[in-house]
Amino acid sequence: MNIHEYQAKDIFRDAGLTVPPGGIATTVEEALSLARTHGLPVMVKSQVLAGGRGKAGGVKFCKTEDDVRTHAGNILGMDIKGHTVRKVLVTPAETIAAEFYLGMLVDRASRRVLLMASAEGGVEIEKVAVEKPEAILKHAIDPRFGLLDHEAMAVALRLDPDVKRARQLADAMQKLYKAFLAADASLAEINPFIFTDQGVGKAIDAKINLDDNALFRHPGYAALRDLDEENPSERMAREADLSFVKLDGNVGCLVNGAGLAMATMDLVQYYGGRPANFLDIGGSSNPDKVVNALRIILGDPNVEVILFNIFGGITRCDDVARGIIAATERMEIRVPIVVRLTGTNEAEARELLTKTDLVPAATMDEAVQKALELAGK
Amino acid sequence: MNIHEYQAKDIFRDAGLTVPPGGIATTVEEALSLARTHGLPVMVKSQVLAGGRGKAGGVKFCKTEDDVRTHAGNILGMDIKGHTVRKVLVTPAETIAAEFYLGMLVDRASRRVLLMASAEGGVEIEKVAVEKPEAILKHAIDPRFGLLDHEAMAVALRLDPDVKRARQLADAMQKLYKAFLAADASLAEINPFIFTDQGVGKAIDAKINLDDNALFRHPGYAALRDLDEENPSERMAREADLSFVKLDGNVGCLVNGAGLAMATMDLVQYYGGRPANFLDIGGSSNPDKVVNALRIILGDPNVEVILFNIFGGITRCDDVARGIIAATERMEIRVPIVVRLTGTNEAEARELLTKTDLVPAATMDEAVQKALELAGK
Amino acid sequence: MAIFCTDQTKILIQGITGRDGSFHAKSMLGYGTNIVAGVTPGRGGQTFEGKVPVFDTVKDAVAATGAEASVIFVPPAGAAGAVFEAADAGCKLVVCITEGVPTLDMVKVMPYLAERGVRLVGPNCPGFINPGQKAKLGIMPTNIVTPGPVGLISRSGTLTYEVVDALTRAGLGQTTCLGIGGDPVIGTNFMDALQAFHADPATQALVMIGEIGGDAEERAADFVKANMKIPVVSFIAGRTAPPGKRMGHAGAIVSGGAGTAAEKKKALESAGIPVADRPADVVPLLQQIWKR
Amino acid sequence: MAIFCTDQTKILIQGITGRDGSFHAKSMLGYGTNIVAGVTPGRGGQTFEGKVPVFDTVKDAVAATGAEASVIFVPPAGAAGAVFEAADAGCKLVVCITEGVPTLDMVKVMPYLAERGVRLVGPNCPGFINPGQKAKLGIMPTNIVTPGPVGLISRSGTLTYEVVDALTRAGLGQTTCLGIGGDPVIGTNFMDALQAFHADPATQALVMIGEIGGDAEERAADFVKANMKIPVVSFIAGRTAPPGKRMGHAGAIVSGGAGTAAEKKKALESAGIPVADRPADVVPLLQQIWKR
Repeated sequence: MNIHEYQAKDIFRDAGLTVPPGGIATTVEEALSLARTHGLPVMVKSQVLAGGRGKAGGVKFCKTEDDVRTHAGNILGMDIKGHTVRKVLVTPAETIAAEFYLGMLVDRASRRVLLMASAEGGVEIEKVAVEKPEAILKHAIDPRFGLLDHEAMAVALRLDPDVKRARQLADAMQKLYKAFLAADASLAEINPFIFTDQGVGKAIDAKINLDDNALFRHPGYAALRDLDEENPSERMAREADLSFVKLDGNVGCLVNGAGLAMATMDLVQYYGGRPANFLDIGGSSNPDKVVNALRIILGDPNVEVILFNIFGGITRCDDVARGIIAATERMEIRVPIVVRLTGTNEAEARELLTKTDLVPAATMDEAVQKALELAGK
Repeated sequence: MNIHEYQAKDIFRDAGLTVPPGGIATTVEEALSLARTHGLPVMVKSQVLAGGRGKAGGVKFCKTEDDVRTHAGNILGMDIKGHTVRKVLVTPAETIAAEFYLGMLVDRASRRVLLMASAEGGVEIEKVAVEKPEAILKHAIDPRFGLLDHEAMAVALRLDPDVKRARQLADAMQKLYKAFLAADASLAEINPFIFTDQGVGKAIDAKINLDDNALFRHPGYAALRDLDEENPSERMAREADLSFVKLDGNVGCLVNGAGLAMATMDLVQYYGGRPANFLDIGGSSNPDKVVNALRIILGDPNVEVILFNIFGGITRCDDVARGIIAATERMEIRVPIVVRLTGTNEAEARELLTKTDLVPAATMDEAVQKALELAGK
Repeated sequence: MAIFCTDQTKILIQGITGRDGSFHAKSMLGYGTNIVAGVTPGRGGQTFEGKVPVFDTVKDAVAATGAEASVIFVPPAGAAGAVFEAADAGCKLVVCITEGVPTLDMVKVMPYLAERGVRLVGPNCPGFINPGQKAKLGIMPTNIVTPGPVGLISRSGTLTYEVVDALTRAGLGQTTCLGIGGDPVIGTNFMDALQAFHADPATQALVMIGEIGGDAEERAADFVKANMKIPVVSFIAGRTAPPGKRMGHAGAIVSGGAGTAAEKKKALESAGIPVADRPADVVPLLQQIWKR
Repeated sequence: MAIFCTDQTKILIQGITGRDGSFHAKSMLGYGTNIVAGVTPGRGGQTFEGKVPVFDTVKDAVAATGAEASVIFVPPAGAAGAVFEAADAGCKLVVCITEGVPTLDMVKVMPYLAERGVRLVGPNCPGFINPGQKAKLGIMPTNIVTPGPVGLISRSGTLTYEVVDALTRAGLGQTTCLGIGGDPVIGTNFMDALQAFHADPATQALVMIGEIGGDAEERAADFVKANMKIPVVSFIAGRTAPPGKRMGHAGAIVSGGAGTAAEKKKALESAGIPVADRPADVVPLLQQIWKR
């Protein structure tokens, strides 16, 4: 789950990081009031779950109240990569003497939390990673001992040889790690971590992605979810406990297993079609789950055909077939459905399908081809 | 630093342990008001930094408001092992279906935090340790991994084979460890941890000793110090950064080094005297520190002689002598002072002392013997 | 032979009385897997399916039965704890089937396993099956496998079954079919599995089913190129996955332009590993390059 | 010879530019100790006393000078961090002089040292001095020691000097005088030190200065009885200490009736180790039982 900058900053504050104050405005008037509270100049920063906000014009420096009026007015309602800006963070503008990138993520290779740090702060780190990878320092943290003082300091001294600043950087890294663990994050970034003209270190931007698998340990985080930011079909899928990603094609896919679901999408494309979605319905043959999945997919007006691709595995295919039939009987379906069922009791399952409008198929390839024919491709 | 039960309970609550509510009363009226708030029956518990409060009559069950009046009245002002009761905790009385001891301390031998647990809850654990040591289960916690689920559960199942209760016990152990670490404790105990008739586990008593060396990390804990509980001379010593323990003899001792200070006390006793205190003035020859030390010792009317025992070591004895002389010149001293100084520039130091009223001595034994003579023993 | 275990390996099941655990324990027993014990706290002393003794703790189970490997079917909140327990009790192989385990729990468990020389498979994986040993440690369907010389590694579940089924239908039996799981932090990764297969003389050909995200396939390609002489073919799922979106598996995500199917295909092919365009092409590709 | 180090051991000092560090570094240098480097972050490139190069990190110092041991003089809040750093940089011997280190910091550091085979002396200790090697790692006064055959272990500082001084005055020189420190959790305890002296052929007699609290002396007594043939005498401070009060050292406390001087005396005497009533009796006692 991704959260907004202002929410991430709260988590950083709890871990002891120095973060400038600020408030959230949903109207120009609120933004003005916050600017007065915190004192000009301020930054007005769009709060949307998308990167590149600055480049899109969603982050503005405001010297005067007129600036706040103009920029907050422009930013609220703005579209950034398909996300509508509904709120802005108004926060005092800081003088910037130096800026750094500090980040952490779970590293697959070392199976540890990886500290990443760079003196190339304030720019897109992905760009740095590609163009100047040696500018990113990395340290894999031993979970048994945490990020030790000297480890953080060794990285910090390479970022900035000034000891006073290095100590602040090292301290920020350790607190970032603390925040990372406390939040069960999968990614946490400060970009940039700045020093003011007075030499005070601050996190003036914040990004945290949370581990969905760990949300059960953080009941409070449910409130951080911005429902406005979610695609309605993706929200329905999340609430129905289905893995779903909306795409822009016309072939709705219901598959058991994430790998097989991706392979199914790939096969649709292989045969010249375009998948409407990724959807993993899991191992269950529960008609309710199938109904939910169908509802989500049929909510997309582009969908012209539905393709079930089920590898029975341990669950029996006739059970799955019965689940699908029950589900389709409980709702109006406006498009043809192709069903591919393989595994235990596959013949019985096909027998069941013959009594319905559902179009049976024996293999993935056959199923995809039939679906594309029915989609009028 | 030792803290009160009610303060320890707050730390336990922060770590997620289930602790009954309650409030602190310093008068009978306040106790009555708290009893009404929480609902009868309640326990009225003396809050003093001493063990054996129950045995001393400092913990009472109150069924009626009259009980609260009587018991709070008796307990407030009561003396428990030299501590005057100035406040009581008023907390709902719980039904007790079973009680356990859960404790943690830093174990010298394993150099780890040691979990101790016993089904013999609600009684003095020191007594259990002597009389029935096999009734105390122990587990040294690996600091790299913490108290793991299965480790806590293995201990818990030996305390109580009922899985539901064992899970609560294991959970309490893990939270106790969390509290121990969070507080930088040297000892943390729940005695007893109970199950109510409804099977709910609760920590109904709480004890935490804090590591003095770690107090600098916990600025908030300064507020937990109960100045009423401190002997005035011990408080002065703490504020002057001196290690001091009040004793009941007449020979005031000022020694550099804790081991030598103990050995000096022992030698006073060896020669038939009684030390008035333990005091380690550390390695410094700073007159201010000596003045503070003298002031603390002279605050004790029993003191009839003062004995300096200084092994010069690296600091020069003449420097130390000058410090002592400067200190004694800055204040009125009503008793004779014997000074033993050994180490570098020992002769120069003795030379300096001859110009004063201070009585020089060459060895520990000589110094103690002279002091005892002067004390009129 | 095969990798990780034989028909002699004594296996226990943590969470054997749970909904998933009992279902799959029956299937594993039915296949002939050498299950010697089950563990469910509070159920110690019971017997599962009339033959498998149940214990309160893994330690008790190991002491009583000499179990060497554990398969874990406990809910996500307790999964890492179950891995710790199995490792502490002396199991040298732990297969964690549980889906939805917090990633940092796995980060924490890894050095504990390393210190004790314990191999973990998973979490969030179908486990593995060694048809020649009648050993199934996990949830793979038994009816699609058959003994033979082909090893299979996959980050996926049902997609694996699809390919295994095709292998079996083509008369190509398997030494071990292994699903390593789709989470970002897993005990046995592509490379670890490759090394195990490399050390197994019975495995004469290898199928690797990869997917988008991470660089496990790229590193596997390097290893194959440098070390392996047997034929290896591959399939990568997720060509059509949009960047930045998690495709079911927590690990299946293209981020910052890295971990794409195209990159992986390129790396594999440049290591001499043909990559099938469709799952159905995997077996023909293997047959094509395999000079038996 | 002696224990823990020789005149060849290359030593660095963490916190060499601090108030205490610089003072004691000068004393150590003056004694002839083989100090090859100092460490203070931000002072890299400077030179201490015109001859010892200073580095920003221990890693840099070890890389440049081959230092093998470190003596730590940094404030309590950074002391454990300094031990971690020294161990990580490859120092196999670390002496931490710092007083007032939080106990749990030391609990955390211990397994890190164990994994790397690092010996820690201290914290909150005077360190040790090997007169025959002109090696001083700590703060012991050099004018009271002299080379010879007696080993000395103590939990104390100045009380140790008292006894060492008496030994020297009696013509009994020392192999190593070691103060292990008075904290509850220390790197080298009585037993560890005993084992080191036991392995040192040059040490022909041993003095142990104990104090109240814990059971280190009792366990030491068992070890001496079981293993050592050289004469051993002891003194225990704190006979008059009231129970439940911490006597300066965090570890010097009689609690729950355990750790008393009387108990320790009994354990030592029953292991054949005479216990002196006064510090001044230690040397005569030793002379009495030592058949040279």
